[in-house]
Amino acid sequence: MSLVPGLGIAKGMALTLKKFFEPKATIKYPEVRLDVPPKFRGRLQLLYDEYGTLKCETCFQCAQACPIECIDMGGVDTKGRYHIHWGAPETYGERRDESALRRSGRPVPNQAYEHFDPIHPDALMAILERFDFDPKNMLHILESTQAEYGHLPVAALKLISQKTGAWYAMIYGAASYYRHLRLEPPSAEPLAAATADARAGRETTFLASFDAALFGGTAPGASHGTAIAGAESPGTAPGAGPARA
Amino acid sequence: MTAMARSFSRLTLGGKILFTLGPILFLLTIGLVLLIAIAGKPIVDFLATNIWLVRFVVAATAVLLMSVPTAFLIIYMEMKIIALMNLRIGPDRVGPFGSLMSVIHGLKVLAKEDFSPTGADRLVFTLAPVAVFMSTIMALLVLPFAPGLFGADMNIGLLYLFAVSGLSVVGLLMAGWSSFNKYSLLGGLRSAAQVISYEIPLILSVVGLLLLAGTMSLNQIVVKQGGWFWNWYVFQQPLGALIFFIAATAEANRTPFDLTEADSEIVAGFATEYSGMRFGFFFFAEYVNVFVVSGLIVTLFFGGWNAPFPWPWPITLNIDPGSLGLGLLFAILIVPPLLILALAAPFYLGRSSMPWWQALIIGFVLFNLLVIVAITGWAFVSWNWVAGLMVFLGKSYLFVFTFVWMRGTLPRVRIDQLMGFAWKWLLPASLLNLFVTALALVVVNK
Amino acid sequence: MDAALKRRLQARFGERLTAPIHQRHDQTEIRIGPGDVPDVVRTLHDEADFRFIVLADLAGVDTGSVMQVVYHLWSETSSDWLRVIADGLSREDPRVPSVTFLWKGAEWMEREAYDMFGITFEGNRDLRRIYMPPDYQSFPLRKDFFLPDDAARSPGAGVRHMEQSHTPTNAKAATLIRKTRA
Amino acid sequence: MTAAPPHDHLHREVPSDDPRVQLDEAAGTFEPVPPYPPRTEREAEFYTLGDGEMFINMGPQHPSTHGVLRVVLKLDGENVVDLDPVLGYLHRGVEKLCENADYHHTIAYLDPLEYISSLFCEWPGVLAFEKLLDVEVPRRAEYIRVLATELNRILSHSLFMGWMALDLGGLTPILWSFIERDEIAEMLASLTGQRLLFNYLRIGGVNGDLNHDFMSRLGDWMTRATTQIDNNLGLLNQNEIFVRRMRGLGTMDKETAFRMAMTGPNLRASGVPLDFRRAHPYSVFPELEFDIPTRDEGDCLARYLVRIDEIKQSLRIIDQCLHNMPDGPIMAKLPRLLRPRPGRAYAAVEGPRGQYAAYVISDGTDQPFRMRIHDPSFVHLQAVGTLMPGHLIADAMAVMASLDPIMGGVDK
Repeated sequence: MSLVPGLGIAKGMALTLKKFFEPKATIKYPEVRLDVPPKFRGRLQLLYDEYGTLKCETCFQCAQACPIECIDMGGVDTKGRYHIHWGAPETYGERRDESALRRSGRPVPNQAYEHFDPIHPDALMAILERFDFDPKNMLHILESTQAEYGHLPVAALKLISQKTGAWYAMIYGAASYYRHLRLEPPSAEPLAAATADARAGRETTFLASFDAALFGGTAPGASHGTAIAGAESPGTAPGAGPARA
Repeated sequence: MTAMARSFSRLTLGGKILFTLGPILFLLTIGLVLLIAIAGKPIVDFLATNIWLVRFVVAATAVLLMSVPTAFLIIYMEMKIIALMNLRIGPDRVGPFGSLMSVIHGLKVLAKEDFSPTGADRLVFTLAPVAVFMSTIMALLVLPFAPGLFGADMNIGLLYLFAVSGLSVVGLLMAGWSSFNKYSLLGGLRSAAQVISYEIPLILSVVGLLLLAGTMSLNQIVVKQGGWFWNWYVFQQPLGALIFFIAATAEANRTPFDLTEADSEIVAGFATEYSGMRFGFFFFAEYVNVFVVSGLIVTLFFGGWNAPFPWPWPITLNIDPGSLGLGLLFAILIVPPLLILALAAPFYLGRSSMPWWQALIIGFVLFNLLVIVAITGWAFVSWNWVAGLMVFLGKSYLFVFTFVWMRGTLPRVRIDQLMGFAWKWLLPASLLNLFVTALALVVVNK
Repeated sequence: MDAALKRRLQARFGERLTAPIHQRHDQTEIRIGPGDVPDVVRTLHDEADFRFIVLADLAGVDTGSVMQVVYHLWSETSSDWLRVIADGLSREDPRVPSVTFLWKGAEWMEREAYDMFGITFEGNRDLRRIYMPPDYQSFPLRKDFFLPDDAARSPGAGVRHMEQSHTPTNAKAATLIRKTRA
Repeated sequence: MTAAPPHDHLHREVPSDDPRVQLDEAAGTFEPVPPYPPRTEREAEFYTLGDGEMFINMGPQHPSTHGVLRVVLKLDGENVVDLDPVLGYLHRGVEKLCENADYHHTIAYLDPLEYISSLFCEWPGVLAFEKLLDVEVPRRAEYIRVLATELNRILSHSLFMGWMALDLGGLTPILWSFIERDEIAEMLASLTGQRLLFNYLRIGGVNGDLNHDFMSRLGDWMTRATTQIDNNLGLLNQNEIFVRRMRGLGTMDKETAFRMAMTGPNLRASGVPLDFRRAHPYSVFPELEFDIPTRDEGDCLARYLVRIDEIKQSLRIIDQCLHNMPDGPIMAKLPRLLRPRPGRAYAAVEGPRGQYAAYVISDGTDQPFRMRIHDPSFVHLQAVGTLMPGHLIADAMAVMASLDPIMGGVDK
């Protein structure tokens, strides 16, 4: 409070008059909309793929993860089967791994929370330039990348996502779907053991014979870069693939 | 009777209005014709001899009609200016820059249920808004808007004005008491205490001015401030003007003295239980009151309808349309279309995408604007009451802006601080002002 | 962990502790009988080598077999939170002396514990329900509380809400309101 | 327990037997007196009117009760003689809900307790779980936590400035502080994904690393925050009306503050430099430099100014966090299924209103056996019972606003 009575009031009046002429902070909502932040968690929505079918696999993981039980699903899945995965919520991670194992034959590391190592991007940039930064050539890009780095580092996937404009999730999905693509260096022993455990007996032999029948051993391996043998014998050293040539 | 009521209830809304108003209008017309036929001459004679009566009726009607647009304008100003000071945009949807928002508010208020709470004293509850509104309107009646443009030039105009504006507290008290709500009661009692306390410094601060002016007629006070702006009484009575401004703020229940409707303390004060048009009356009365107070400050201290300086080059327009003869008719017929075409042409030629009719509409609007400007300018120059009205309104709305600006800035004072300020500071200061003025007059006159 | 605090507590309240002093992370835990609460807490609050002047928290606990009242205290003299557990309150009629004589601010926390657990704090002069409706009959945070049954034992219809009248003259009207609502 | 007071002054004759008329009468004759006999001495004493006194019911819908608080005031004219706050209009039973959720899910329930300082509601819970589990939180995660919560503290305090002015009748400051708040909310939204209920802290770390969007917004804001806040505060801090109303209002001395179990800025305004960031350090606060602003007056103005000073200290802390931010992981390695050993843990953090604390009992299962949430708003609100009497209604509202209670936290 100042010594001169009324000075504080006068200062305040001057301040409001100054603000009177300043630009306004209002956002006229229906016409102008703010960008939602990339991490925004908004209203839940089921997505459709390009054929118009629901992408939801009815895995019920969302329903179990929802702490306030606003997601509640029941009934049939997209293939018309009554399918329910109901269990304790903490089995979420286990079942996710199980699902990944079922789909690709090996556990998929969860890298969402983990720190990842940087890579030297020059080689990757060269690969991307070769494929014209086109997300349609994603499989080729991934294969070349794996040939270059020995596996698919997370940093490389992120860079590919950034440069091609494809979503990280799609690239990750592609990388985890194809069995000849590796997300971790093939020298990792526990992984190898887990893979060997998972692809036990019948499946392994069936897949091996299937591959042999399909590709005839050589032709696709040469054109696609890394050898399928890399996936079948994961103990081999990185960079041993013939794709450098 | 029942059958009539039933068939009436089956009518549409338009039918109901027609069936109610039609016979009444018909009877009124017949009565009027009969009245003129039988007693036309004496009535006209009576009115001719008592022209003040006609003048009064016309003035009262004009003031009533004026009050609602004034309230709309001030409500819009309040919404918009406070919004801009808050770094908001404020109303911007209805009308240009949202200027019709307050009209929509008025319509909304009309459409709301006219509700009176159980336990309320219905008669007093209904009459309270009327009392408040009437006191405001009656105050508006004596304000000199322009030379010759006032409801009544009373020689006790100022006294009348204070008396009448003090009446509003009766209405507020009625509202507070009859609502059967403790918040309303607190609000009503607060307003009674506040308005009555601030009447005293309000009147005492003007007494010095009255000594200088020697009259209580508002018209005469304004006339005495004519000429250059240093003749305004604010330069002879600065302390009086300041006290008057503060006391008038309290009298009009404006921030920082808006204790009667302090929403963070007593919800809405006396108006808590009001809704619909009864609340609308309070609302209108409040904002018309702001205009009255601003007009009063302008009238008393800021020269009323006098411009700040006398216009040095008097213009006299000698337009005699009759001298054109038949040419006048041609001018009226030919000039507007040509002007419209001339105004529309640049738009049509300048923008290839614009269809001709749009260009014509633009030309028409521009032409109308031109004509309005021309007529206003002509009226401004030829009739001094137009100029006076504009000056008066301009000054008044400057003060309205100040009131709104204060509302946007200041917090509210407490009730004991309010009373203490009135009795401990404003009253002695106004007495001091009176004493000094009287002393100065005595010295100067000797 | 503040070993000195443990020694001091042991020396001062040795025979009153119903369990050995337990320390983990930055917390020291002592257990006393409910009757000892005023004395112990006053000592902890007043004596120069304790000076636990800040009441950080007061909570009721239902372990399933007994009731407890847990006080968390803070002092400048120690780097630990001191947890005083008044242990062994019977579940039928849990009673413990109030600490409002030291901390008037404990009043609402005790009201909350009463509301949620039914623990009676003797000496609290305003011990009534604070969150639940006044005629609520069960205690929601007890371990034997079963939602549909126990909530139904406290009929909302018995509460005359604030919109309804309370005067006997209006009893008929109140009944009418209840009927129209139902 | 005493017998019910007769309430004779409240009786009204009902003129008609028509139930509709009686309904009307019942609707019109409401007095805020409970319909049942008084349960305690205090209640009986309060609901007995003295000479010339009356009850006035304020809330749960009232413009200035900061939510759904209902206060029954006993008035003598405009002077508040006594008051009885009635809580429970927003009671959600969070403690009970937490007992039926697993440890990860509990965080989402803690979030909406105090909806303008959500991170501070999450933090004690997360800290207590980490103590139960003996988790070592990565340093980068700790720094991110401090950074985000200090932003939240500024958000909360700047809203307090606006509310304080609004309860004193000033229309403008609330909107200016909402502009300030909105910038921080957007910033935190880009960090956490939400604007209001962040749900950001996780057991053993945080949910998501600092990102480019957040950092650019923060950097942009930090360059002008000090001047902007000072500028906005210039409206009221020197205003004679404001200062005269706040000074000497609702004075609370040191002893009373301790007796009322106050913490946080309300305690520091009474001259006690007790800040749990220093007094009982957690996270990385021992490494950070900041002062603890205190005032000796203990009145509303002191409580207002202490919060202003805290904003400046928070800006300092954010600056240091940005400079010292280490590299590394943001989550500790934890199993997905958390089953802590049976035990008890208590954790408290210093929030914008005082001590936010959580007391967790684990019985070895994956759900907390008992989750006690201590909220400063709840404790501070009961101080109105000692601070309000003797003041006018207008001041009573100002006193309540100066304690800064949030009803979501009061009613849990």
